[in-house]
Amino acid sequence: MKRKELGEILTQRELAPGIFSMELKVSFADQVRAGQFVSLFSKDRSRLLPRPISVCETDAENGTIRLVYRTAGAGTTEFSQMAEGEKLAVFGPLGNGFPTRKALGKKVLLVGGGIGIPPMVSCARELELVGELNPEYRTRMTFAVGYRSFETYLLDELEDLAPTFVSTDDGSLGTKGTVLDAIREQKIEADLVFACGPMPMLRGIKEYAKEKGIPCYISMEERMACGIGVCLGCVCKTQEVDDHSKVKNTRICKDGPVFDAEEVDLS
Amino acid sequence: MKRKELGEILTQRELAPGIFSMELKVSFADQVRAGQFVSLFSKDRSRLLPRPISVCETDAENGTIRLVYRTAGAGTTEFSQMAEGEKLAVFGPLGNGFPTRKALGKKVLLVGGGIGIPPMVSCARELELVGELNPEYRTRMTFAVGYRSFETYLLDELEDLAPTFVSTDDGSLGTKGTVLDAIREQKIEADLVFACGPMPMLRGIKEYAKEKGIPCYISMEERMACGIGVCLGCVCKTQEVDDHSKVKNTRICKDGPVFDAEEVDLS
Amino acid sequence: MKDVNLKVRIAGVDFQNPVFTCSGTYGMGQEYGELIDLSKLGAVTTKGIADVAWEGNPAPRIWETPSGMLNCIGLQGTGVEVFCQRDLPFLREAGCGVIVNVCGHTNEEYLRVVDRLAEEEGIDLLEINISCPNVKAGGLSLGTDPKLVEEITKECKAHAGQPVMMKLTPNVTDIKEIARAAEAGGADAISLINTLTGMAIDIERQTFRLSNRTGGLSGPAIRPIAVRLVYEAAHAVQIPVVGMGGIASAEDAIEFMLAGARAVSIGSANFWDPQVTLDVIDGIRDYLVRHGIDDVNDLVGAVH
Amino acid sequence: MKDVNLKVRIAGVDFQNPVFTCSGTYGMGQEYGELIDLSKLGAVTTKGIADVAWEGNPAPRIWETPSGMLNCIGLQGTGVEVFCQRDLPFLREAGCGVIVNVCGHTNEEYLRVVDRLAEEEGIDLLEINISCPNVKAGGLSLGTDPKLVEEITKECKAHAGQPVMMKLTPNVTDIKEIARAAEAGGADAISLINTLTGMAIDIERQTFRLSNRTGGLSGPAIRPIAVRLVYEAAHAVQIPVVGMGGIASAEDAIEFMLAGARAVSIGSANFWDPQVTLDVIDGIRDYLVRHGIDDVNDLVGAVH
Ligand SMILES: Cc1cc2nc3c(=O)[nH]c(=O)nc-3n(C[C@H](O)[C@H](O)[C@H](O)COP(=O)(O)OP(=O)(O)OC[C@H]3O[C@@H](n4cnc5c(N)ncnc54)[C@H](O)[C@@H]3O)c2cc1C
Ligand SMILES: Cc1cc2nc3c(=O)[nH]c(=O)nc-3n(C[C@H](O)[C@H](O)[C@H](O)COP(=O)(O)OP(=O)(O)OC[C@H]3O[C@@H](n4cnc5c(N)ncnc54)[C@H](O)[C@@H]3O)c2cc1C
Ligand SMILES: Cc1cc2nc3c(=O)[nH]c(=O)nc-3n(C[C@H](O)[C@H](O)[C@H](O)COP(=O)(O)O)c2cc1C
Ligand SMILES: Cc1cc2nc3c(=O)[nH]c(=O)nc-3n(C[C@H](O)[C@H](O)[C@H](O)COP(=O)(O)O)c2cc1C
Ligand code: FES
Ligand code: FES
Repeated sequence: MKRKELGEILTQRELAPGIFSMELKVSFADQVRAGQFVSLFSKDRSRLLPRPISVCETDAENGTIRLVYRTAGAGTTEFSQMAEGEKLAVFGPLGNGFPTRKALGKKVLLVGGGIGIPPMVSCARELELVGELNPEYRTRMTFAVGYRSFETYLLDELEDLAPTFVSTDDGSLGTKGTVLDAIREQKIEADLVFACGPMPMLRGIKEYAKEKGIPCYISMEERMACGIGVCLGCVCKTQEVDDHSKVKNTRICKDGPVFDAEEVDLS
Repeated sequence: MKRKELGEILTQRELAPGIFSMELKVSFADQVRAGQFVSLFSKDRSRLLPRPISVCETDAENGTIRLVYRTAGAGTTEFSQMAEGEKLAVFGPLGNGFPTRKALGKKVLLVGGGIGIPPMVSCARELELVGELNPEYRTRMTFAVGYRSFETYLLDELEDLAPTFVSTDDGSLGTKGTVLDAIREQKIEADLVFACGPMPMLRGIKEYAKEKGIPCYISMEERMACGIGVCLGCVCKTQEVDDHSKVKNTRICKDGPVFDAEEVDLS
Repeated sequence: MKDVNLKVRIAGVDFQNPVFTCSGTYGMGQEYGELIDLSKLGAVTTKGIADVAWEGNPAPRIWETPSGMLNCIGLQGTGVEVFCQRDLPFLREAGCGVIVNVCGHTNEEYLRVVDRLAEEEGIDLLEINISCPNVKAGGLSLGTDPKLVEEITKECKAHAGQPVMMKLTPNVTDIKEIARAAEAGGADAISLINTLTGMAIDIERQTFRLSNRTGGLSGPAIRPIAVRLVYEAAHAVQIPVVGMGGIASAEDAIEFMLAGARAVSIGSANFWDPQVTLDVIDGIRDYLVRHGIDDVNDLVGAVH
Repeated sequence: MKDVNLKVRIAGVDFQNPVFTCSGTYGMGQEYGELIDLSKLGAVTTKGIADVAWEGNPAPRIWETPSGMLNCIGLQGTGVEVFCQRDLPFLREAGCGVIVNVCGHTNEEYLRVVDRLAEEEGIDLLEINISCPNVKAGGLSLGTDPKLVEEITKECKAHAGQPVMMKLTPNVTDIKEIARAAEAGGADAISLINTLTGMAIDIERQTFRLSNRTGGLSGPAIRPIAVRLVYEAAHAVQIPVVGMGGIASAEDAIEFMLAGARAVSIGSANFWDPQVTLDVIDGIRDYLVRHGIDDVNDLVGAVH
């Protein structure tokens, strides 16, 4: 069940300049699926709206989730200054998550751009876990991840999980350019793509998957108020009339954040 | 000079339930006079107005001030939860302070009610200091202080400074009743009164001083916005037309908080 | 300890307590029903219902402001038919009062919705939104003109199968005049405030923060304005007033009741505190007990 | 790095930069002059000046609200004569622009002040406050009626020895209409917003928080409303607009300029940050440099 509660900060550290990793003790850790997110809330009563952050890893046994986030503004900066042992208001798990079942036994390309990388970790861990429990469902994974520069984060962990191709905007590591340049350069083969990152990247990946004729699931972002589908604040355009809304708008927080790329209008 | 700055919390401790003592390192400690106050500001950006707090003690040499305050609402509760080493926005010194010069060489009665007690400490220390430097100016001080119950604060320090008569609302210590009951009961003699406390107490003291034909200076409270006399938010009624305002209203933050009881209208 | 009465009567309808939810902040109840026990609420107010499906505005639709938020949802919705068939049955069973919020671009559109709802059981009140600042054709102009307000109220009353509550916009010079117009038109109750029209600009990209340029401001930031308007409106009319705007605690709710509201609605605060409605109900009860007041109705307009 | 131009011209008057202080939040300049170098400001706006001394409302006059504050000072002041003799000489020497805010209960009272000020040197602009919500006899009604606004503007213009800026109230249905009325009356500029009328109730003591029941809401809470009104007003008239309402940072000030303000005024934010005006000036300069804009005037109305 979704819950809003005070989670305890177990660890907090800076992975790269302005990129933080935080582990939180929460009651709902065992219910989080890959690609789902939580809302974090500021202590400051002038900042009332949620800060949605994807779950990067889940430890169901210990009841913890890990979040990796960029200090983008006042809210995330506040979180980054909180110490271990402090409590943070967290609401989750929210959203639908990646349809990892569709990847079982296949070759899957996991694409992350910048602060879109963290949910790809949870995706890979979930796929790996299923594969370990049932070898016939083992997935062959490849990561393609794009950073701004050589100041990477989570890269060791990705490389431990699967072959990883890197691009950087400034060419200081891996392919110079976008993650799409890396994918094309490396001619990565896949039956299926899961992706999270900035809109131009998602557009490129959607295009690429279409070219290759493979399914592609992407995680979307929009400003949120409720996080659970009541306010209709976080919509994106859809190709067809949405079942909930009966118009060509769908709720990212509730019906997403992950969508079949073909179903949403990225223009 | 008045300054708004970040003061460092050097010590913070609870003296009695809900009554805290905090020492702050500030640049302006050597300029604070007895009866002046500082404004403290919340970190929370939804609470923007100042919290005026009287200075209870000053250590000019070490550049510190001591504040003793009650957790009355969200702002003071926030301050009470701050730890040593943290920084707190503080603006001061503000207001006029007690006219301690008028007490030199005389018998002075220092009256404090509840959270009006702290400024009487700074008053006594200032008078004592002058007396030490110049014995002819030695002041004979007596304290009369009222608490709710036996859960007192600052009492040891008062008793170290001068003879102290106590009243409590519930009679659990000293005279049962108000500080005025204690004064009448003890037949305290004085040439001059300095007082700070709740309005009914101030009214009683004003009346008492009038009866005795002695001067009486009282410290007033009102909600504040600027703390420096520009907004005209914190006025009290005066008997005569005020020089600044040209009406029968005077600014507590700038022309006070200490007034000759005869000049202000306490009705 | 003797129990206190929390029941309030509005437009002839009894509500088990005076704590409702605001239109547009609670969907059709279902999602919050997964988080709290809806049967404890005074009432749920639905998202605005139009005659047909409305697209709403493009994203971005939300922006955070100091102690508040802007929205320009633009009344996205499925239309009244889907509402009656899909959403209303859930609400009917929810165990709380049901208030259906009605919107339209023209008087005819409002009346089509009101007519269709008249066929349905289990609706306690209609709340007619003449104030949404987000739809150019309707909303703002209608709710700011006393003559138009009186007219639409009359027409809704003539068609309605349920009592009618007119929801007023705060973006007016004189709320008393508008409240009186609603009363003159035969409204059974009024509710206020809807959002205040606001704007925010992204100075780095030099664009508006919201797709629609302007949006409706809600949340604690607007509470002092809402309390004033509720006070003024409640003193201008005899019909009951439902107060809203920035309520986030029992203290806030009591403030509105003391100013003259017979009941209150909680909107944006649900977003950061899904339990807030239940806490407000408990807090009101505690307050009454603490103050030795045995009927919540005694609070209504007690400060004047 | 080439220096950027911060100079703005309003009603034929040059100000060294577009950062002013709001009336009623800066006294007559003296007290903040002990804290900052006033000669760096675009202008100081005085507290409202009436023809004779005004008492104002009793205490309590202040209440804190979420990200804002209510006040009901009620225009306490010494009257124009004491101002001219005691306070104006200080401002004349302060090295910044001088805007004198004028208030009154009746047109005659306004004109008496305007007449007296016409005799004085060193006043750059008159700001006519037709909007103060705290004084029952004047304020609200005058500033909310376009006909009265046009009339008082005309009269002030006929008497004034300095350019005239009309200060508008936000408590109206249509700010465009009011702005156009001021322009039609011959105003050289308009400024907005004054405070929004609000109320707060002490639920424990069951009394109003302010002696006057209602007070004016200011501070960051109202900023989104102020930006919207400045945008609407700036698009309705040709004369320059001075924007204010909740500005507390350079980002906020730039937001108002992009929305159409030629200059901005900072009010309540001085109370918690005496340095804010200087920081805003520096922040605007930094922004211009960072964005490669060499004239602050290029920001005015750039987002539309
Ligand atoms: C489903 C989802 C998952 C996300 N996962 C991550 C993650 O794992 N790591 C991470 O670093 N970031 C993630 N983000 C982005 C993150 O929510 C924003 O960076 C964060 O809200 C910024 O808050 P702030 O107060 O620091 O910034 P400010 O810019 O001060 O925020 C102002 C307002 O805008 C909203 N906002 C700003 N940026 C975004 C954004 N990109 N998306 C939605 N709302 C925004 C804030 O929530 C707030 O209401 C995710 C966003 C979504 C929608
Ligand atoms: C000159 C002066 C000296 C003071 N000295 C002390 C002192 O030494 N120790 C101490 O404990 N208290 C003192 N007070 C009272 C203290 O300022 C308030 O208790 C405090 O502001 C409460 O803030 P809050 O956020 O905790 O309460 P809240 O009630 O949440 O405050 C809400 C608003 O009301 C204002 N407010 C509430 N109570 C008062 C009050 N009594 N006076 C002025 N403003 C108030 C707050 O500043 C704030 O703006 C003094 C007040 C004045 C005017
Ligand atoms: C996201 C959102 C959507 C809203 N949609 C509607 C609506 O459909 N109909 C309506 O009458 N009011 C709507 N409102 C206004 C609220 O019902 C309420 O009047 C306003 O938000 C003030 O209350 P609050 O401050 O508690 O949110 C909406 C408000 C928000 C924040
Ligand atoms: C304490 C106080 C006193 C004010 N007095 C006046 C006044 O005398 N004349 C006037 O035109 N506006 C007055 N105002 C309104 C301000 O000038 C300004 O328009 C308003 O506060 C919005 O700006 P802010 O949010 O930056 O404070 C006053 C505001 C405050 C807070
Ligand atoms: S954030 Fe409210 S519907 Fe998505
Ligand atoms: S608080 Fe502003 S004049 Fe005293």
